[in-house]
Amino acid sequence: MSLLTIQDLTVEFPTRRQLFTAVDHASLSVEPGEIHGLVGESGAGKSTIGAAVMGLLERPGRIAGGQIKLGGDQISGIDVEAMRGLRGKKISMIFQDPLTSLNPLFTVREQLVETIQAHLGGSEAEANKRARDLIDRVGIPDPDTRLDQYPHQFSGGMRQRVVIALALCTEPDVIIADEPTTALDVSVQAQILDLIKELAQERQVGVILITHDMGVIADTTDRVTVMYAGKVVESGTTAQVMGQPQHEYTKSLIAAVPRPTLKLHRFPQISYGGRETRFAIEDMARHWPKVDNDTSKPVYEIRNLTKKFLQRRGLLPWDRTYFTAVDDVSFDIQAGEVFGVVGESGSGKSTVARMIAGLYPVDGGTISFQGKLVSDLSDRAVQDEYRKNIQMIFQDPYSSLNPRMRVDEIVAEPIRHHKLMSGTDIKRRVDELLDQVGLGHEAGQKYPHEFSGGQRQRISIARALATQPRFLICDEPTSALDVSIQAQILNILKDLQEHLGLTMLFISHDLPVVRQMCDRVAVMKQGQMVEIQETSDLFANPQTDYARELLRLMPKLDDLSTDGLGEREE
Amino acid sequence: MILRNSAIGLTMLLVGTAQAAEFKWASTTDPQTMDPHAVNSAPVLGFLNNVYEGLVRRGKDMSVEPALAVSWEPIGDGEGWRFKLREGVTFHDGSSFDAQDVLFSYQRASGEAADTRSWFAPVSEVKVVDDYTVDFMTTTPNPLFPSSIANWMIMDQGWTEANDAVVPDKETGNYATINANGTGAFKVTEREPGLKTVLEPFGGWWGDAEHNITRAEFNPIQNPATAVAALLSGDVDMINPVPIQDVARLQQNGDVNVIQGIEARVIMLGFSHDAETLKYTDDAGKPNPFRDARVRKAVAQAVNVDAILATIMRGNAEPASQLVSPAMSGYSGANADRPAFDVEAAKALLAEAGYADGFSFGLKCPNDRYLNDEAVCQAVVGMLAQIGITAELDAMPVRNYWPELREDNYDMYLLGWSPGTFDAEHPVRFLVATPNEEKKLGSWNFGGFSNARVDELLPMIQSELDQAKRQAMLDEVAAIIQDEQVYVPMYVQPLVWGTRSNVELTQRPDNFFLLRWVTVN
Amino acid sequence: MTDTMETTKSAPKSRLAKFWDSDFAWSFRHSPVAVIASLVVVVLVLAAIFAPLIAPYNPFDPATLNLMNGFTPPGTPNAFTQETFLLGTDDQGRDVFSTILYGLRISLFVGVSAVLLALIIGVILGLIAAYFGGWIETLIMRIADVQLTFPAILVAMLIFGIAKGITPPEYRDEMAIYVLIIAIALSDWVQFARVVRGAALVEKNKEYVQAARLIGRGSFPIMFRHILPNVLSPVLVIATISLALAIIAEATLSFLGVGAPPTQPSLGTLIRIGQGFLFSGEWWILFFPACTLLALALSVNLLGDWLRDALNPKLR
Amino acid sequence: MFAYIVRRMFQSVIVLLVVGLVAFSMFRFVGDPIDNMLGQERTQADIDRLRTELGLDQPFVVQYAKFLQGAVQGNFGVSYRQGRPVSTILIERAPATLELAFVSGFLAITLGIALGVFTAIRRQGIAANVIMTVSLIGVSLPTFLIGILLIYIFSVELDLLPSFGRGETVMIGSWSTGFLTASGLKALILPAITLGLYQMTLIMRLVRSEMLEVLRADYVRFARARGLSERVINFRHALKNTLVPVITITGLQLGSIIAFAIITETVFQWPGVGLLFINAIQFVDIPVMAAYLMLISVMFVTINLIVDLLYYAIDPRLRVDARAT
Repeated sequence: MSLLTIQDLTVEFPTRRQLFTAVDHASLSVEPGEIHGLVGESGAGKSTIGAAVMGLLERPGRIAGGQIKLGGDQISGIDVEAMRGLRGKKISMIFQDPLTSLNPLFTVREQLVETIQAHLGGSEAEANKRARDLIDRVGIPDPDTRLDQYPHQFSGGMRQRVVIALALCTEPDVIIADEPTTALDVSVQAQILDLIKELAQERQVGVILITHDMGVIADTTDRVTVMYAGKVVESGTTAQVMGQPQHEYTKSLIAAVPRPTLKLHRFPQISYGGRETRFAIEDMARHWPKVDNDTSKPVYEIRNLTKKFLQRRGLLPWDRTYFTAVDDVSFDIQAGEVFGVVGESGSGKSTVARMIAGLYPVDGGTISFQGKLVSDLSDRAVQDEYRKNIQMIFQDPYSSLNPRMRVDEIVAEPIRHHKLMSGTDIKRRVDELLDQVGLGHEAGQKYPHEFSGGQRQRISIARALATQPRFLICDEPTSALDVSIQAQILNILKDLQEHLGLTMLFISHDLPVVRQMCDRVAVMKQGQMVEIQETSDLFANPQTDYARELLRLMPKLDDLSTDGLGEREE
Repeated sequence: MILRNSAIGLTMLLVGTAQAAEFKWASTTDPQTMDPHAVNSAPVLGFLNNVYEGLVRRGKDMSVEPALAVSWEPIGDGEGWRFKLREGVTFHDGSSFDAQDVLFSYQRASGEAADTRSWFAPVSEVKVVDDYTVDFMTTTPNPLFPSSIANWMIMDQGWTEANDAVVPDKETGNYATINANGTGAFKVTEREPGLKTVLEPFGGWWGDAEHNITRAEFNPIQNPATAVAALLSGDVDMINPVPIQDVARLQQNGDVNVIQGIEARVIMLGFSHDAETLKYTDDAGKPNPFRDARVRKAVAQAVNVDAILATIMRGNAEPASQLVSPAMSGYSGANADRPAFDVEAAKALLAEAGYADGFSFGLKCPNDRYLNDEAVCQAVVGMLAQIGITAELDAMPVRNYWPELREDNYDMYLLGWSPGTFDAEHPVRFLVATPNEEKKLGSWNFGGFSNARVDELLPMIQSELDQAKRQAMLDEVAAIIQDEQVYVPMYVQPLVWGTRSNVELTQRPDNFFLLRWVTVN
Repeated sequence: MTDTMETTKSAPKSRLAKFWDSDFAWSFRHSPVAVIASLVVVVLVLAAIFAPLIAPYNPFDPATLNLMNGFTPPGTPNAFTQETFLLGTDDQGRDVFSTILYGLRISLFVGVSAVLLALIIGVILGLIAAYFGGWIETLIMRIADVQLTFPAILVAMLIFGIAKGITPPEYRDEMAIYVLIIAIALSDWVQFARVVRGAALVEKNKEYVQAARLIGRGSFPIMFRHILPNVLSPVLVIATISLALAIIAEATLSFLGVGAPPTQPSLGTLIRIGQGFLFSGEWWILFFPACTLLALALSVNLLGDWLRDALNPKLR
Repeated sequence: MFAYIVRRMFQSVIVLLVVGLVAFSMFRFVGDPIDNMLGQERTQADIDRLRTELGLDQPFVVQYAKFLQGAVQGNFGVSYRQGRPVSTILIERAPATLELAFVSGFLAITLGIALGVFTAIRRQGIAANVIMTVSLIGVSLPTFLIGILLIYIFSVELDLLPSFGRGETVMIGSWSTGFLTASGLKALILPAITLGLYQMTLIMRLVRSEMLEVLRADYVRFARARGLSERVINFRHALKNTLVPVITITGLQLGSIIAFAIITETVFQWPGVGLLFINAIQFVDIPVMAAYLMLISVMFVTINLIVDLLYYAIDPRLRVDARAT
């Protein structure tokens, strides 16, 4: 008999306008020691199921139908006290962001002990001992000192281990892990997933692993349930669902996943639920100033680039300590190419991008663009000219658009600032840009919050193209997007490079994506550029251990269905 | 640990004890010093009259009576005055009183640093005849001299020198600022400036006590409402003053009495006489109408004093026709009636003076100096509006007020004057005489009024020994002042004290509160 | 919140409808406290604006005053003049009702302008401090400290003094009100600065600011065009609350003798005058102005409370 | 950390100097002390003489320099009004104000936090909303009026509590305390309420809104997910996090209590520095005003500093990198 069974679960959120059904007659079950993947794009209702099981639905959400059984006995709709008894004892949960899910003002020990005693009672000493064992078990070195530290003193991965320890405090039967690794680096992500696997095996815990990441699903789960718009569209063993997806949605989803092994020309646009929006690259190319990318000399020559950040401001100069974010980095970018920079968080890749964009002053070294030195921010004239030619697409589509500005104002701002056009022309230009990125010019009348993440990223692109730049910086442009949306955006970027001859700097932590996008790739580690290679060569035979390690850790996705992927480039 | 009692502490202790001969009173201002020569102001002199004594003192009816001097007579025909001193008088510290103390006190009180030295302007020399006789020689015959020194208090030479307080010091203070050693009926046993001052009867006093107080405590209370509350709730036995508007209510209250009298202070409107032009409002820069006596008269007739007294003063004050109240010596009975309230006549006068369609000007007024001063000024503004001249009222705290007046920043202003000598000559000297630094004349004549005849009469008045002649001259001056309407006297400020009903005391027109006349039943 | 902000700008036709439909308006409609409070405020504000039309007398015109009308109790005829006044008269024979209306006018004027002034100063300094940081920030925040050191009363008194010193005599009487405004504003701007600085520190690291800088926009366009609109909602809340405080402060100041001129009394001045008659039985001189002030301040405060919650997206 | 303190100290000193300078530049506008020091029979000569003696004829910068000279040696000059060293007067008066401020501050904080937490947890409840509304009445009337009304009700009508003053005080060394006598404590009640009411309301509202924020934080959800009881979540996890931001504002509030005391002390004739200051203004007692301002500034600056340091004590995150904000 399965540990946890969910039957015809329906969860509703009555809002004052209409009744929103977040989960619609969903059913699934978890066996001991099994990791059950729950996959779907944002808004599919996967997290809601988790919350429903925990009895932690945010008001005014409510279970409208179906039932949840834990080891045979009904737990849906039982009273608060009883539920609290189960929570943490029989079922526990791991949240996405380890930073925010630990109370910053309490030591790890305090948080563990209080949880243990809340459920098992027992003496302080016992609780402490158990706490120590747990910390040890989840693989945190030197438990005794670490126990008395505060969350902020742990790295992201370590924090997540603490969270897991907390979840394990009382030997639960079921653990619900809601995007447990999304906030983490690839390497750490792998370790955490392994840990969860081990624990599931070792303690025969049933795990529901909620994620949007096909890689995670493929590598970690035994069974998988695919959700779309609150409904379960497909369910089965991971191998079967990933290998021979039956449902159209699952197919489109899988097809959209970038593969590390093969490079596609374009991602297949299998539309599902009319989510595909066209991108009129041809019209755009028509009015685009012809550029001749002479490959003789590079667009960018970057030499000995260095950036230091003040870490501790002391009273006296020698009392201050700096942290070197970018350490003597040199490279060229050829006209018309897509130059990728990969690395884990804190490797300095974004800092490089921001220095090139002129957002950070350089502390050392030079940047020259088309032969002109642009790293001197005080030179107004040069800067103005330079800024016309470069643009940037940011990672977070939610914070990269000013929520208080109307979309057409946002897109028009660069044009207005550089005084490229006047009045009616601007309006015309903005409308056509919005049409071309596939939003339609009426979108100009709206505000950012009225759009989805993918649409917002299109707005960013429209803004970026407004000045018809030569060079585009993409800083993790898709890492906040669902795979299908990611596929669309990546296609757009490919188009831009191909048809408009744009040169791109492409920052990402996601190797498969880099594989799809970039001609050459630089690997960064702790502020240094350890390796620069043609993309294919890097993936074929990396030169440095670090690169090798990164490649090893990235999800293989070999057994993912490959039908409908269309034209390949190798 | 020393245990200290303050007002409330006592009421607690005293509940039930039949013979409640302890007494607490409150007033708005704390006497800023205990030094009788340092500051010449009513709160200080009034308070110190309980502690120190002069050669002469004023009785319940303001009449001059013997104190440390038993008798005095003129020397020759006005060369000066001879004082016979009381024997066997001792100071609070036990040392005895004699002529040397008088001489010393004269030197101290007439010195550079003393605020009281104007009292001794007429004195040319002081001679000690013997231990108990002192002669005061005056430059000119000075009939009023004895009464003019009623507030001049005698200090003990030995004590003062021992504590090196020989020179009064109002800037940095000295021993005598916080401590006192007089011959009076009460001695200061505790002094916390600004908080409280405790007095106890002086056993060795020469006089026979009319009071039954064993201990008296004084607390300043600024906020009138709080003071009234304190009286009503029995936290204090006496407050001075009672806000005019609360008189009626307090009178109805069985636990408290309201004691009313007429103060020596006359409240009046002053004008700028010497300014060529108006200084305020849109008419600023236009010729100054108040130079014309008819305009000043018009103002006098436009102000309905009776209405002010009926409402703002709640019938607690008397109208005034001169710069002194009838209670003062030298008051001119001949000029007793003030110009009648008559809007039409006033308008006529304005028209005659060429201001038929009025003008506007600035009226300056203090808001924390006299009883309801601000309200009175407002009322005046309203009344003047009736005859078509619009006053812009600028009411301010007295700390800003005097400087404003001194810098002539006014077209019209409010002034209250109480003659220190209780004689009609006093205001003439300070308010009417042409300002003259070295002669120390007209030092409060801000408006710069000047009249040759008055200036001529003043010295004669000061030196005339014959009461009749003197009064005649005073009458003439009073007449001039009225014809010229130099000021517009409105009313005599009332004295309103509140006491618990079991307290009997005597109220003197100079607003001095003397403990030696207090009985607590 | 976002909804309202946006609807106020979007297509005028649908604007009202859209606003009415927004969560903001909805939560307002469903909060009786907010509705009542805002009704009271609206009524009082209208009363103040149209005082000259509503008020039976003009208390600011001394020519119309009859001293003999002084202390007439509400609704009963005066002993001398037989005149009757709805809410009675004060010591000058001014009709209390009319005086309240006119006083309300002054109080509101002082309150609103003071808050606006404080808001402008605070917001600008706060933004600058947050955006430039470094010594500029330190300087501004230390100035704020100095500011906090001075009790509002003292600031007011000093400014009064200075103004007296520098303004030519003929303008002194108009001055009083503006001095009040400046004084209150100067003692109030700090909290605006602090809040704006806090919020701006968060906003300035958002990517849309980076984007603007990338385009090459200058510091001030970014500060005011981009950051400012995004930090306004907390400012709005504070503004409401401190409007109430400003009106109270004006009352307190006049208690300490630096208020509006007695010939043109504000609510505060009325209360100051009235409290003198607390024991003397003329309760109405204090009671009615006090009630008006209470009603006004209370409603404004309640609105502020409601706004605080309504503007907080997390509390939706 | 150390560097930070040093820097703050340095800045604080500058703040103090500026306060002083501003103050002195303004004193002459407050009024003219002379008239309060001379009687009605003074002459222009007396006035000029006194003015020179007091050095009032010199530019304010010079006066300020003189003041500082003395101040560094703890000598704040002599009060024009009382003719006694200002330092003595301040020492006499300080206890009264400090005790009053302490009591009302204590009331404000304890009640403020308690009610704030309550209204936050029971956000929808009727009781909470009633408290929210009623507490507003306290801030919707001017302090002086509240004071006078309290006096009217409790001392005049009911005759329960004294209408003014401090009651019986006991000297402990140079510190006069009202805590040790019945009358002293009774005398404290009304002023403390008058002074504390406003602050209490403010703190309560602050705590409430902060608490509401915290209750929506992830770690609170996670705490729920771990099956901790509501009590533990509210009073252990939420409250502690709430207090971090509350501390700053509260600190500043306590500072402003001292400033607000001016009004309360005037109404209740409370013999503290506030009353002293009002008198000083009334009589343009420049040395006292200057000293008072310095005192207040020092107090504010120290409170600011303490508040910042408290931050470190409470929030471990700050202990690592000490960054001035």
